[in-house]
Amino acid sequence: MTEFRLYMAQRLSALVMAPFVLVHIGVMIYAIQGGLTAAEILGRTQGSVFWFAFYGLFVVAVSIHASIGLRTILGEWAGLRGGARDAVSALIGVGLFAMGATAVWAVTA
Amino acid sequence: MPGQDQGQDHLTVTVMRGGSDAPQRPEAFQVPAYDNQTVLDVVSWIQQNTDPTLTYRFACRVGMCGSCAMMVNGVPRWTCRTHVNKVLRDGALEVGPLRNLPVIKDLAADMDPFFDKWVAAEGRHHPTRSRDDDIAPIDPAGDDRQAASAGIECINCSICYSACDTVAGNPDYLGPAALQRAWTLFNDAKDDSRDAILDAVSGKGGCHSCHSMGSCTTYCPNDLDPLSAIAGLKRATVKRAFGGRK
Amino acid sequence: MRVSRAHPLWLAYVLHRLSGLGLALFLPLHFWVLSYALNDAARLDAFLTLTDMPVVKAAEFGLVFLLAVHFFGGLRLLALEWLPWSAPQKTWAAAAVAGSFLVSTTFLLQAI
Amino acid sequence: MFTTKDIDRHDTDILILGTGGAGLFAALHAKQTAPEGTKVTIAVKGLIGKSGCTRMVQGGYNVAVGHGDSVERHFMDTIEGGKWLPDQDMAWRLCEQAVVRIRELENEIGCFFDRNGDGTLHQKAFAGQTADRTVHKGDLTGIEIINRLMEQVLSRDVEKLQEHRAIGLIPTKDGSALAGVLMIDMRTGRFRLVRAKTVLMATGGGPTMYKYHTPSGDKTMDGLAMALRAGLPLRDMEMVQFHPTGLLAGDHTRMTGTVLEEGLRGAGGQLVNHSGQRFMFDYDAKGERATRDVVSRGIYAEMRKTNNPEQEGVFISMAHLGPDLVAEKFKGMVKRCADCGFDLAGGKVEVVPTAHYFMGGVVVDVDTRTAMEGLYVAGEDAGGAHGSNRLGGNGVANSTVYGGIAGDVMGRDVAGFGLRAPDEDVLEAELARACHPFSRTPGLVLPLRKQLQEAMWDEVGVMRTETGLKRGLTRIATVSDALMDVGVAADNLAFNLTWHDWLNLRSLFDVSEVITKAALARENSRGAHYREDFPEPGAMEDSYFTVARQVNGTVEVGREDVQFTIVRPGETVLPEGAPETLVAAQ
Ligand SMILES: Cc1cc2nc3c(=O)[nH]c(=O)nc-3n(C[C@H](O)[C@H](O)[C@H](O)COP(=O)(O)OP(=O)(O)OC[C@H]3O[C@@H](n4cnc5c(N)ncnc54)[C@H](O)[C@@H]3O)c2cc1C
Ligand code: HEM
Ligand code: SF4
Ligand code: F3S
Ligand code: FES
Repeated sequence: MTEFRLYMAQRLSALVMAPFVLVHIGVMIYAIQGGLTAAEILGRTQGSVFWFAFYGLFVVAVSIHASIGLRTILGEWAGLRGGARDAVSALIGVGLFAMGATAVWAVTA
Repeated sequence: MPGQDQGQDHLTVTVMRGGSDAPQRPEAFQVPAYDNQTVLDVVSWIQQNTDPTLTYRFACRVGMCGSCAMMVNGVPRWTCRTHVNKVLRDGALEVGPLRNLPVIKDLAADMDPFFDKWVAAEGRHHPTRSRDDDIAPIDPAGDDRQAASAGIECINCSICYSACDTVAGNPDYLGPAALQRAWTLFNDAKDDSRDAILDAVSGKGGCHSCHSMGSCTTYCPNDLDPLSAIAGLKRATVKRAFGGRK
Repeated sequence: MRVSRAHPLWLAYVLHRLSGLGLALFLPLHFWVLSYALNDAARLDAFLTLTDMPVVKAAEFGLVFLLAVHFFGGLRLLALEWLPWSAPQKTWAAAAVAGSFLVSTTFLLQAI
Repeated sequence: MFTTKDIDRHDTDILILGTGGAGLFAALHAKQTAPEGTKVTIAVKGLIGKSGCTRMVQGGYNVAVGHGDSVERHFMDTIEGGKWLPDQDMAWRLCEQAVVRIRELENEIGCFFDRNGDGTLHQKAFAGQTADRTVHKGDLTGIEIINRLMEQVLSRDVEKLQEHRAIGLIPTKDGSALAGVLMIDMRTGRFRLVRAKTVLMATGGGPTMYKYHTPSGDKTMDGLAMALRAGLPLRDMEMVQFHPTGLLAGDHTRMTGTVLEEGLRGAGGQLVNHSGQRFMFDYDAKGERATRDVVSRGIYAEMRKTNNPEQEGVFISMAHLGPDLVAEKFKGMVKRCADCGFDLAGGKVEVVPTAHYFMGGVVVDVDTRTAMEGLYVAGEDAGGAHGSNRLGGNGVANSTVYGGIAGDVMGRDVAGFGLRAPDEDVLEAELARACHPFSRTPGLVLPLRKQLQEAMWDEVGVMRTETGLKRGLTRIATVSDALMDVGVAADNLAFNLTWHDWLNLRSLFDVSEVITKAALARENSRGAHYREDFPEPGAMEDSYFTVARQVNGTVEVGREDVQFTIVRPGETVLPEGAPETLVAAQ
């Protein structure tokens, strides 16, 4: 992956997340007002194609976005270079995606 | 010792000594204070009067050559045009070699990496005409020319390069001055190699590594704005990726 | 030698980076909590009741704060890089921080 | 302590000393004309392109392109400005080639010079010009020229020896040709002999032996001192150009002597003495707008009248033009003064004439060749093109034109030469010379430099007399002897500036003596050289120039007649009926 592609991927995934973040914050505020229970959350989300797609895309975008971001930080602040850095950040991306996917499955399936 | 006459005000100056073979260590000097005194004068005074082995670099002494830049109280500055009063903290000065470059000795940094990157960013004119042709008529007020002219007065002092934490963390990063030069050329109607320029700044350590932290623009002694120039390059590469042409 | 570089754009950069890092560290935790629902809704419930505790509230406030800071900082960056304006960037940095404070305080007020 | 065995040896094909306009252009042209595979090396006392004076050019570059101007007119202005002393063939070549060079700078090197609204080059007229001729980039023309040249050179296959100081020209045993150049690698303090088939000396002169001077700190006449020792003839050595308005800020600051730009006077800036009186009209009908030499003498005379040790200079005052207007029109200059604590826009700034440019130099032909095979000289190191006075804007034209020519000529000549064996005796002598201070007790070099600068300013400065010049010779000799007793500690020679200060001063002493002797030899007043005891210029028809040479360790100055190869005094090469001047009356 060239630096430019990574750059584009990070910016585009950020753009994708922008509306999600707003909605997500909104939902959280709304939910917290009434105090959250598992049933409330799950009741709203389970079986909903909309929320599945919503959080699913969110997870895809965030895994891409965060792994690229961490790759930069690993390079600049942890002095990691070359293949090692790419491998670690790819792993982080995959890990985030796996955990995220499980979570989305849990709340929407 | 001459200059250290009684009763005169003195500055306490801490200078970083050492270099490639000797570890860096601070050394303190007392230097007489004068009305019109630049940081370069202070450093020169030490070498000329107290410690003949102190190494520093200067040439023009009027802010044109960009040879005299050093860290002054933690900030990179052109020392020939920095009045001591402007930077003095509690009567004290701390002077060191430019950050982010190898130190040759004491206050003299090795500027080669800075210039190697200038070249790597395609920071040179790619001609469309020759000495046998007339000089191209160019509207000085045109948008392209304005954009090119904005960064043209860079004196390659490396202050921005020293100020930038991305340079500090990423040895491949071309740095603000080289990228600004590339942007200037990209906007120059006379330049032949716009694609080559974008290629050169899209690789490892290219413009996409910049985090817009703006220390370059904040500390450039000539009030240039590499931050915006680099943003311009990012925009141009994105445009190109979407099939846009300049 | 100590380097001094505290100026608005640099602070905005550090803030953006630290918030991004914070979010990235929090995210796995968040996912893990949600996955609880898969096998035991009650366990999730038990955890969620903790949100009434001040410590957890504070942590949550912090997270939303991070998200807001990072979100506005990110938008600021995208605007700065992709829109051809340039001059009043400092105002942008300031506005981003202000905006994030606004959002997170609303959240805090709502939550109480 | 050092023997010739301690010298690192290094070979190349084409060696260039200095990276001003002359050196950088030579490198580019040598790469263009030399046979494939020729090795080109540049050695410079500072960093490539960052040292020297070409970078400091403010006003601009003289070239006859447009506004009805012609090479003939540029040439006539140059000859008349130089008071008929220039070598006419050199001056002609300068004016003619400048036209090509400016197109090369714009089209191939990538400079951008200021344009008019319609896109054509903007040109203005410096004092002494009869056409709007000076091409410029704001008032930072030199930065644009040198940065563009520098990046072209950096991106080519040229060997770089930065912070390498040339200290001696080493000829072959029979002395007829140059074998190589002895240098100090300043960063390590080691000696290095670089042999080359052809060598360009472009170290840029630089009259920094005066109390007030404008050139960059790395310029200390090393080139001319080396040429002198190598027995080469030097011409016009009495011709030191003073800029009338150098900043006066005390002798503890390096700012003192730096130029306050010409344009300030052009725009209506006033020179006032300590009683607040304007005085330039007492000396010339054009007042502050007279040429550099006239204004410099006016200021000097006024300073002498005041004779107040507390208040040495005079003042330049701009405030009457409106501080806001001044701040806007002279932004760079006002900022520079403000950085140093002076208010140029609203207050007044103390100024003094300051040594600016050296017209004298090595005798060369129009192809930059010298009397020594393999050695070429261009730029401020070469004499002849300007005669007794250099027009503003002709300096950078000269260095870029002749630098390029040198590159072309060396590129062609190099094929016919081989590497030559150096005269080891000369090598040993040069080495010993550079090591001399290690054998003495370490002391301060600076006070001696100040003494030399005082002596040159007092006795060999803006106005000269026989008694003064003779006194000057004695003063120079006394301090020069004193320098030989001041040592430098040899325990750490890596980047040892104090050693280089010592060597700088050595060069300055040697050339100061030549300047003084040449000034004694010229018994009339022309251009930059003014003898109070011989105030008349003498008949133009009988113009002579001085030629100085070191013979058996002593400097001898002779006179040679100017050859009017193109035009005779009283005549012109302009077509009949051509107007006196094309510059609209100010
Ligand atoms: C403040 C100022 C303003 C000027 N403005 C104008 C103007 O507006 N128009 C104009 O036409 N002219 C102007 N001039 C004059 C002009 O700059 C010079 O005439 C011209 O640039 C000289 O070019 P050069 O290449 O010969 O020397 P320089 O550009 O001075 O270069 C000399 C080089 O030689 C190197 N060097 C010196 N000694 C050694 C050594 N021992 N070993 C190795 N390298 C050495 C130096 O480091 C430097 O790189 C100005 C000069 C000054 C000082
Ligand atoms: C919609 C919301 C978001 C936007 C607009 C956004 C935007 C950005 C941008 C533009 C960058 C690049 C910064 C740079 O290169 O200097 C970035 C970096 C980063 N982001 Fe985000 N981001 C968002 C959400 C997130 C989330 C949810 C996370 C956490 C998981 C995150 C983690 C990171 C990290 C770790 C970095 C690297 C920081 C750095 O390089 O300094 N981002 N973000
Ligand atoms: S952009 Fe400014 S700080 Fe950077 S090298 Fe150029 S002049 Fe110096
Ligand atoms: S300081 Fe560095 S990160 Fe970019 S905006 Fe300037 S180059
Ligand atoms: S000495 Fe040239 S910029 Fe300071």
